[in-house]
Amino acid sequence: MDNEMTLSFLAVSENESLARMALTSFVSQIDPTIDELSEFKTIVSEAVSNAIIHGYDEDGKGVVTVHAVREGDVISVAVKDEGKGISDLQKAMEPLYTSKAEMERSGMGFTIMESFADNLQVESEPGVGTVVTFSKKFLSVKMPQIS
Amino acid sequence: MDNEMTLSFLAVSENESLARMALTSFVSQIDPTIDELSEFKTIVSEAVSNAIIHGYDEDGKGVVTVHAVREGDVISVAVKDEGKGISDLQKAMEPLYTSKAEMERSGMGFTIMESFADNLQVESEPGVGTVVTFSKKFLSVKMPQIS
Amino acid sequence: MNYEINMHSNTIAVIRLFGELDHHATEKIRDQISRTILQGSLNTIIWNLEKLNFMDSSGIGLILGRMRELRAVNGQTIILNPSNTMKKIFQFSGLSSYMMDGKEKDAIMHARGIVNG
Amino acid sequence: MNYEINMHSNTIAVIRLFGELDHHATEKIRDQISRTILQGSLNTIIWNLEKLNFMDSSGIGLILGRMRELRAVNGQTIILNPSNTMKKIFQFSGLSSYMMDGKEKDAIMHARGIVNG
Ligand SMILES: Nc1ncnc2c1ncn2[C@@H]1O[C@H](COP(=O)(O)OP(=O)(O)O)[C@@H](O)[C@H]1O
Ligand SMILES: Nc1ncnc2c1ncn2[C@@H]1O[C@H](COP(=O)(O)OP(=O)(O)O)[C@@H](O)[C@H]1O
Repeated sequence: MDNEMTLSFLAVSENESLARMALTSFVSQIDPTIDELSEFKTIVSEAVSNAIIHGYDEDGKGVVTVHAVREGDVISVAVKDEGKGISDLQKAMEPLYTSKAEMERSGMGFTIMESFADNLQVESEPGVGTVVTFSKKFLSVKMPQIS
Repeated sequence: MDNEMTLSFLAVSENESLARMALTSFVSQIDPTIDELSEFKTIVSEAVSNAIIHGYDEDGKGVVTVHAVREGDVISVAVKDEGKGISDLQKAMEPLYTSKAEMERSGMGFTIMESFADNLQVESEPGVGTVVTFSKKFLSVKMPQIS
Repeated sequence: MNYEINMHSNTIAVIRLFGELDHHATEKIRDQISRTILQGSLNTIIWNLEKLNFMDSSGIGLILGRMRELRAVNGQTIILNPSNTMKKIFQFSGLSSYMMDGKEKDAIMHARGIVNG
Repeated sequence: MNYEINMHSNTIAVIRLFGELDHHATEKIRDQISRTILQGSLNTIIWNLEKLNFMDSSGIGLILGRMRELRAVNGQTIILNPSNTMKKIFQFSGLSSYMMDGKEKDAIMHARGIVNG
């Protein structure tokens, strides 16, 4: 393992950008391309937003934890909440399915995560919480650059 | 308490900028002035660098933890390591004192932290580790802005 | 997150988005955008994403929501200059046919062409 | 972190720093800067910090270290265009008298003035 970080924060929507910034800085150490980085940020943003919005109903109390590991050119991330959980995971992962249509959620979060990540796993239990785990290989990796 | 975050990472120098980026994002939620933000970033950078360099000799294994809380216009931060610790704290905090002159450390870290922070406390025990705690009031605070 | 809305002859709104569009930002700007575009006799929205650095699926929700509001007037939508990653997101969401690369004035002419022709 | 070094008549080095100068960045650039400035018949270093977004006490170490290397030739140092926060850091460190605001060419003239006069 080359590097590792853990970030946790409260379930308020301002922290979506905090999570993206921290992970962007973590990934910048391997000098990704713009497209690789923006796909990676999108996955993080979807998973973190879901934890805040769906896991905790933005209650400002629940804690979201993002854990990231770098091994060579692969970054692995786990986004965890101890919120509501998902009862029907298969349905939740269908494109366009959302339980918050009134908030104009598009139901595309999981589809986007699956498309941009190399491996995506979702574990969830109602009343216990949800963990989204994924990895992404960065093809363009050079030596760690001067940040 | 309005917001809270915890970031932990390994003792490698690349993570100094990770810590600054995450804390910058956290503080940006209250729309600080450029000067307030850069003083705040400097305190964080000094404390985090010390944990990495002095606490762990940049061993890439030790874990540095940064905890931040926002209450209104005050941000409180604790930077913690479980490294070497400091035996003579009074001497360590003197301007220009450094135990790593060969690395061109200036010995100004604690002086800068004390000058820029509103309250700075250092607790340290040899063999156990060091915690630097400080707060900073942001005078310019408006309503949380759209980030 | 910032945005600008420019109206063209009361029927076309060009919305320029700046910065990062996520769920937090969407919640902040949705009502105001919605109110502005519902005031005129609008039939076209052009979303210029050239200066948008980041967008996740919240952007899809925002654009689909406004398309719904235009449906009553049989209005149209153009998504201008999305990044590569945004293009993929729009494709997954079935919005490929609304995307266009080019200048705002081309998009406006394109919109008028369709409306008039 | 990036930097540029421009030599002026072999005696004055203007070093422009870009981005964020912390301990990590300092470790990366120190040797190369040191080697470059020790090659010529240098007697002056002008650090132009105009494009430097951030600096902590590692910057003090970097500048003091190079001052030490210039001591043999009785050389001088000018710290050009530090930010407000950097000014405070230099003041705490006893480097106030080396700071200057202005253009590189003024700093170069200033340096020559002192050397010649
Ligand atoms: N962390 C989570 N906790 C609880 N429910 C979740 C979580 N993540 C996703 N879900 C459920 O899965 C559904 C689909 O998620 P997603 O595809 O991201 O779409 P959207 O966020 O637009 O609703 C959500 O509407 C929600 O019901
Ligand atoms: N986290 C820490 N763990 C162990 N020793 C420390 C720590 N922080 C500071 N020190 C000691 O205090 C001294 C002074 O620190 P500081 O004023 O920041 O200057 P510098 O980092 O330039 O040496 C250091 O040289 C080191 O001996």
